[in-house]
Amino acid sequence: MRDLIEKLTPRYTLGNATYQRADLTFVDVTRDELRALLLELRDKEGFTHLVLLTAVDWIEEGKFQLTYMINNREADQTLGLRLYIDRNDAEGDTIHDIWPTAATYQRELREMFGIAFPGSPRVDEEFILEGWTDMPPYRRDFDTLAYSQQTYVEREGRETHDPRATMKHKMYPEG
Amino acid sequence: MKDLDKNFKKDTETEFPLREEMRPRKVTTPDGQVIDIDPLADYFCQEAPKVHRKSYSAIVEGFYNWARANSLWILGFGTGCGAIEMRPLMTPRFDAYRYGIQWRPTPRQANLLVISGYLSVKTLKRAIRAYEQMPQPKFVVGLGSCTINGGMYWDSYNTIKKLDEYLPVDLYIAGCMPRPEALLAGFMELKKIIRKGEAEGANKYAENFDWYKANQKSVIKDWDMPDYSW
Amino acid sequence: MGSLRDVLSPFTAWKHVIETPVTIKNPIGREAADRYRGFHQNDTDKCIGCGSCEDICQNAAIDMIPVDNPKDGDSGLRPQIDYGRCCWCALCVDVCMTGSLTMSNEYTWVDSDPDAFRFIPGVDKMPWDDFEKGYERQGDRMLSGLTRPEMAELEPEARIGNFDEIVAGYSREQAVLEADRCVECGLCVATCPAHMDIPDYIAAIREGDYDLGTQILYETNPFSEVCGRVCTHKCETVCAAQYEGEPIAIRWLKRHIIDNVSEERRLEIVGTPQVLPTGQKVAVVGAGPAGLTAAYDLARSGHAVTVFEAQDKPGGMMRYGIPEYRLPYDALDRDIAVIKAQGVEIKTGTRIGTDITLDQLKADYDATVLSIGLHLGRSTRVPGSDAPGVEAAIDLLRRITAGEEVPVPKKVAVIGGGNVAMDIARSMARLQKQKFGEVGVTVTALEDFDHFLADKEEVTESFEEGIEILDARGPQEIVTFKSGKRKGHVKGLRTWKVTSIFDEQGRFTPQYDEGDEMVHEVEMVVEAIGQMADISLLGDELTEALEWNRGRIAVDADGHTSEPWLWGGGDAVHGPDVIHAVADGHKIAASVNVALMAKAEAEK
Amino acid sequence: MFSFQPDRSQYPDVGPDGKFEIDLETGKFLKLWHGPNHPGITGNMSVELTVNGDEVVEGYTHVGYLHRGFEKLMERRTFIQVFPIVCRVCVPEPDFNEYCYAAAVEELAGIEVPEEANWIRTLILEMGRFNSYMMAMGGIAGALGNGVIGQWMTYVRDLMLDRFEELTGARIYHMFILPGGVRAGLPEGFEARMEEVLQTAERYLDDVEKVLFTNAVFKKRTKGVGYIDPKLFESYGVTGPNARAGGVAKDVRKDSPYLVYDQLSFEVPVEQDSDIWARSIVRYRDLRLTIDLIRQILAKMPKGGEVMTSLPNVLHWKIPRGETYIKGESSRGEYGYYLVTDGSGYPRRVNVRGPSYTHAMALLEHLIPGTNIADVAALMVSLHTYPPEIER
Amino acid sequence: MKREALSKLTTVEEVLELVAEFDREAHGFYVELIPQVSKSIRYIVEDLALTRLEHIRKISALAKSDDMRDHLKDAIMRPEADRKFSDAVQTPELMENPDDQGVLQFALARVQLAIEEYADLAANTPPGPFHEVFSYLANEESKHKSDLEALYYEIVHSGGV
Repeated sequence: MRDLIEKLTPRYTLGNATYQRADLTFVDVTRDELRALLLELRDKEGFTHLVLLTAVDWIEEGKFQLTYMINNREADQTLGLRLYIDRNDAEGDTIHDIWPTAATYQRELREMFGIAFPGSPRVDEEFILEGWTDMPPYRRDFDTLAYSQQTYVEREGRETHDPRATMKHKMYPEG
Repeated sequence: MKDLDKNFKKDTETEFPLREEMRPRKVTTPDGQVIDIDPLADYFCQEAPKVHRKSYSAIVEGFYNWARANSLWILGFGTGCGAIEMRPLMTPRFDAYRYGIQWRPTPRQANLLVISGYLSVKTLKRAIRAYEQMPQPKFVVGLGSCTINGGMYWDSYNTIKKLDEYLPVDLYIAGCMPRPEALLAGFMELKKIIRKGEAEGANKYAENFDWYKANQKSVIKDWDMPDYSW
Repeated sequence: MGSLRDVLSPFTAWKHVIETPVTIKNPIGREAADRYRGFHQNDTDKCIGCGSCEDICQNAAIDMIPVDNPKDGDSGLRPQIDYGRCCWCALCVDVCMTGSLTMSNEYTWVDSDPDAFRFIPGVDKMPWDDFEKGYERQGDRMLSGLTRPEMAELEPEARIGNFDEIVAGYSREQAVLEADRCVECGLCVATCPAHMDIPDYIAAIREGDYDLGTQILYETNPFSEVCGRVCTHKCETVCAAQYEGEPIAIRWLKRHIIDNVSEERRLEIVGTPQVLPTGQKVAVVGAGPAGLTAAYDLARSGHAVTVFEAQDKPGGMMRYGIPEYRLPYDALDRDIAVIKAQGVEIKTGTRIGTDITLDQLKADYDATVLSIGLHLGRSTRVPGSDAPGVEAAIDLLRRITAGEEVPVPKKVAVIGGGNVAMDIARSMARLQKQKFGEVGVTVTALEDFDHFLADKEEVTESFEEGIEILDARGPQEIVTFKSGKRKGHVKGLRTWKVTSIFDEQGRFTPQYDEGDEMVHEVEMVVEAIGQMADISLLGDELTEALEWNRGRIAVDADGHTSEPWLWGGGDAVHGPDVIHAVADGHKIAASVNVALMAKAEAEK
Repeated sequence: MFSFQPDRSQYPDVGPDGKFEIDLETGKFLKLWHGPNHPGITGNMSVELTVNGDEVVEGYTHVGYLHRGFEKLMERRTFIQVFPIVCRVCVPEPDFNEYCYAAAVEELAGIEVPEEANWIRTLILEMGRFNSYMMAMGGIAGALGNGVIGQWMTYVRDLMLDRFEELTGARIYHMFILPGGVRAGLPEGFEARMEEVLQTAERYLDDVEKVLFTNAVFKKRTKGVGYIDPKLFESYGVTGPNARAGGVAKDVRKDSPYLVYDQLSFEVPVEQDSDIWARSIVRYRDLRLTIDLIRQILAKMPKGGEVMTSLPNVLHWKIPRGETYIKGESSRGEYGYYLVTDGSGYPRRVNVRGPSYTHAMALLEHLIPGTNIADVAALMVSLHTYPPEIER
Repeated sequence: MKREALSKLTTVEEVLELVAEFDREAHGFYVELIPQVSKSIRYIVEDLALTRLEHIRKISALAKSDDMRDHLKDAIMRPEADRKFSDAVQTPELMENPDDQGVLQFALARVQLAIEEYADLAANTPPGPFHEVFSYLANEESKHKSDLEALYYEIVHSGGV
């Protein structure tokens, strides 16, 4: 895998590479070169299988990490391309024409992270959620517990006690 | 976090227009006639549910209840995980049919709705419609932790926590998920309740209709159907 | 495609018509597998209510509910399970610190009331309470560590000839490993007399934040160096980890924090009093842990504190009772330096009753705190116990610390089985080693090893150092020379075997076997059976005026005596224990502070 | 004059690009919702069909009825707390989630798993595959009206659930493979009872061969129906039996052996026709293979040793920053977990790569136009998709 | 001298009356001792005086009760063991300005004497009401001794830290 990265390095700005396992490598890529890189990897290097496309929210850094995981089935090699995009008005480039199945992933990212993929088929339609009125739920700043408590009703009558406080109170009621 | 970020806050009126097939439209029939169609008005009856009155005679009512108890027809609608444990009941090994229990493909033929575990908001909408389409008297059984108090999805943004807020539940079966044997035990218990004439869920639904509707609408944001649709 | 075979073949399915049906006759209540994870069971006697099950439950299905009759080291809480949440993953069973929580293989629970699906296993009676089958953990718990990291210690040969500190303290790696085992139940917090926030400072070790750790330590205890070494660690006796595996080494972890903060940094973190002086003056009698803790708190509240100490150096029993190999004097000095930095004045070499009277303190100060400790040794008063060559342990220890000459004979017997007995035995052993190159100390204790008073590690280490410990031996007589030039001097110790020491009610009623008599030939006998307070400084008048409680000055919950100007605490009031003394100090300081603030307010 | 051929004179014309101009106002098209409450659907999902007569001109899948937000919930649970919830991602074959998650955590935390645990994990995965294929066999037969196969298969699956119960302590959600190993070793006499189940299964599978695969109706309705061009496999991310039915002999178990698959001897079955028939027969043969694998595992595995390593205190277990992807061959194709950690006690992100995600969405939508309404159910079932893993 | 006085008596009531008299004497002794010791240890002497008082009450109640003999038998069935720690405790004389240890040692010695006295009498009396009364008294004193020993251990053998 190092050979491939070394081979690509002169022509592409490849960032940090992580050699996680013998058959799994992650590497940082830039948005401008993503498309060309994916095409080259698919057509020339045998990475014909799009395993998954997903995002990781690095809210502290104000970035979304898009992970394009592609796989060369013959060589049993998986390559994860990490692309960092701005979290504000996040937008990615659609690759549904390279892998049609990417359209589904992009729909999910649009709905769950609020990342736009202009040009991707049906990307703005509701996908998994229905009648969702709030922030995209997979964003780190969406607090699912708080939302759940505000929206749904929990069964009443439950109360718990902290062993530390209870015991202290029991043994030393005066303080 | 509700209303946290105005960028994402959606207005239910403008953001969720009626789906195309639900909108009123003019349609040209194959023979050239032009007709007006308003699906919401045409396909649904809007009348609110009524309380199902008991028979004038206790003996007759008792007979009815006996008959109802011995023919539980379950709507084959798997709303969540627990549905997978209903399948063995339909096969000879557990053979629920011997107890007068069978599964029906349509709500029109069913009198028991089994909510098999968690209900996402999206499925809740369908479950409500399925329930309302069932003829009275009808019963609801909740399977597993999720229907009782949210189960392991207690902090999920997309599942309801207390089923009895949205549908009248006659019986709960504990488990995650309950085994087929537990389901059968539950159905037997339901039979007992019906025999005693205490399975009054549907009437409760009719009596507290407004309360149930308000609860339902508070979680289903894009309410694009009539309040009662049967 | 459409051969005749394809049409006929499916009809072979009809052969099943003549097969025996596979239907289960009565499926309802069919017994589940032996390992099936069904409804919960809890052995409530074994359960300690630590709440680990609640912590690990990802469904928030478990609440801790108070129930009656807690035992020692038990929070009195028991888990209540909500079957509207449970997913039967059994992580609660796997994490359970005592192994009390298990699961039966029962699975049927049907109810039309959704609120019914909650119960406290073991307390609310359930049909499956006695089920044998079901899920229980195989072996010891796997989800948190069982054993302590090995503590580096000086080898017996290396330590016996000197007073160097034995225990090395944990390295960062060891401490993190040990801190990782804590489940943060907090049972220790209530048990610690000073209520130190143990789980919090252990968490600080995990995070590597020693500044925070120091800050947490100082909130409840200004003697972290001392307590990190010699604390009686009652906390470790209730630690949830002890039921399977070893308790968390809380004492060593405390020491680890303070070891990792330089003296200067410590002063920076603790700082100096942040309040305006109140103009109130407090006198503290005795510079031991109770007195100095009270002084520390009071100084930080803005009062002017003067501590009077009879000995040459402050520290009380911590300095003069505990040998240096257990608690090096510079560690104690570092703790005291922080207290002094708060503006506390310590007048050493000033004995109350001799150099200055209590009445004077009463007149000159707005409040007086009495924390005099237990500095008089008890004697067995067996025949011969007043002979020359019979020493009191506590006196001997003091003299060793003060650098005075003490007699070091070749053979010494120590009477007593507590930690003081071990201290003097091991100190004498060291002196003997230095003088003669060999150890000749025999310890005779009333208690047998099953009921021994001294800490286990003290006993082990004593054995390692070549000290002979004879358990269950009662002193009958100190034999003296009847004639010769050493006439009257100690010749030996005569003991009887103790056959049993406690009766069925656990009361002390030793039974002797007179037939099993031993005479230990020694030149010196040290009595280390107990101590008492030297209350002579009170004077008859004050003794008469004070209220007493079974031989000790009576104090209320705040440490206030029956005299409005006098507070009392520490060993003299509550018995010997450093950490209890610290707790007393805090309590007294709080009470004195309230009184003085009211006084200052009135004076305005 | 009565004719079997429908009168299509009123049907709309095909547009210039060979596609229908769909306009509901012409009255010539009908929207038909197939699901979520429909006996022919593979679970709680729906396909929105636009039909013209009985021909489907357009189909969109709608998912999300089972969405619980797992990937969000995992982010607010500690590493051990995630373990019980992952299996719920896929109801009929839950064990793959447990394995992938455990393996991902073990890789990032640097935990070694005892050898015997790996064998038991493989056993569990194969038992799960057995169950899943049993459902698939029953499903495909049922979708074409052959209910008895469903009855038999559910019965045999139930026998396997009894073995699961005995080994893991639960029927459906086993929660048995946890980071660090598995909960327990094999119970006494497990091999013999398992052998009984396998023999029963083989007996019933012989019947399936006679009743389903030697059946004129089944052949007529499946051969040549639902053809997927193998060229599309890469575009649509088709893996597993669906790809093997089109001549692509790819199987993660063989190509990238995990657990102890490198110590087992097997050949993955391959078919060439890439239609419903081929997909069914590939599953049937794979099921036979699974039975063989279970036998091999039970014969070769070590027994009675350690099956679980001691973990650090899981109540505050932190895993250093990193990311990894663990994959395996589930009964539907490549199943994988993408785990990202950030050095805290909680996963930063967990993404579940389920094969149904690609099979039931883009691929199904691509295949539907032009089919008959009656074949839609069969087509869906032949792709063998499980909705819960699509939406998670 | 005690024994002589006791052996002259002929009825159980008389014996009990005399024993009560001894106890009254002891009670008086302790009451007088109270102000002489430091206030800090007065509780010990007060307890001792109180115990004597209780003993007197018990004996007079016993003397009056109808089922005296049954009662005595019950008590003697469970004799207190006597091979005791304080056997080794010396100093029957009370020292000048006694401290807590001194008072306890004195009290223990006194109780020991009483036990021996009663036990001797019981041994030398043929089975019958007298024998039973003396056994009972020895037993009562033994119980008292147990209490004192527990206290002695608590105060003197505190072990230390």
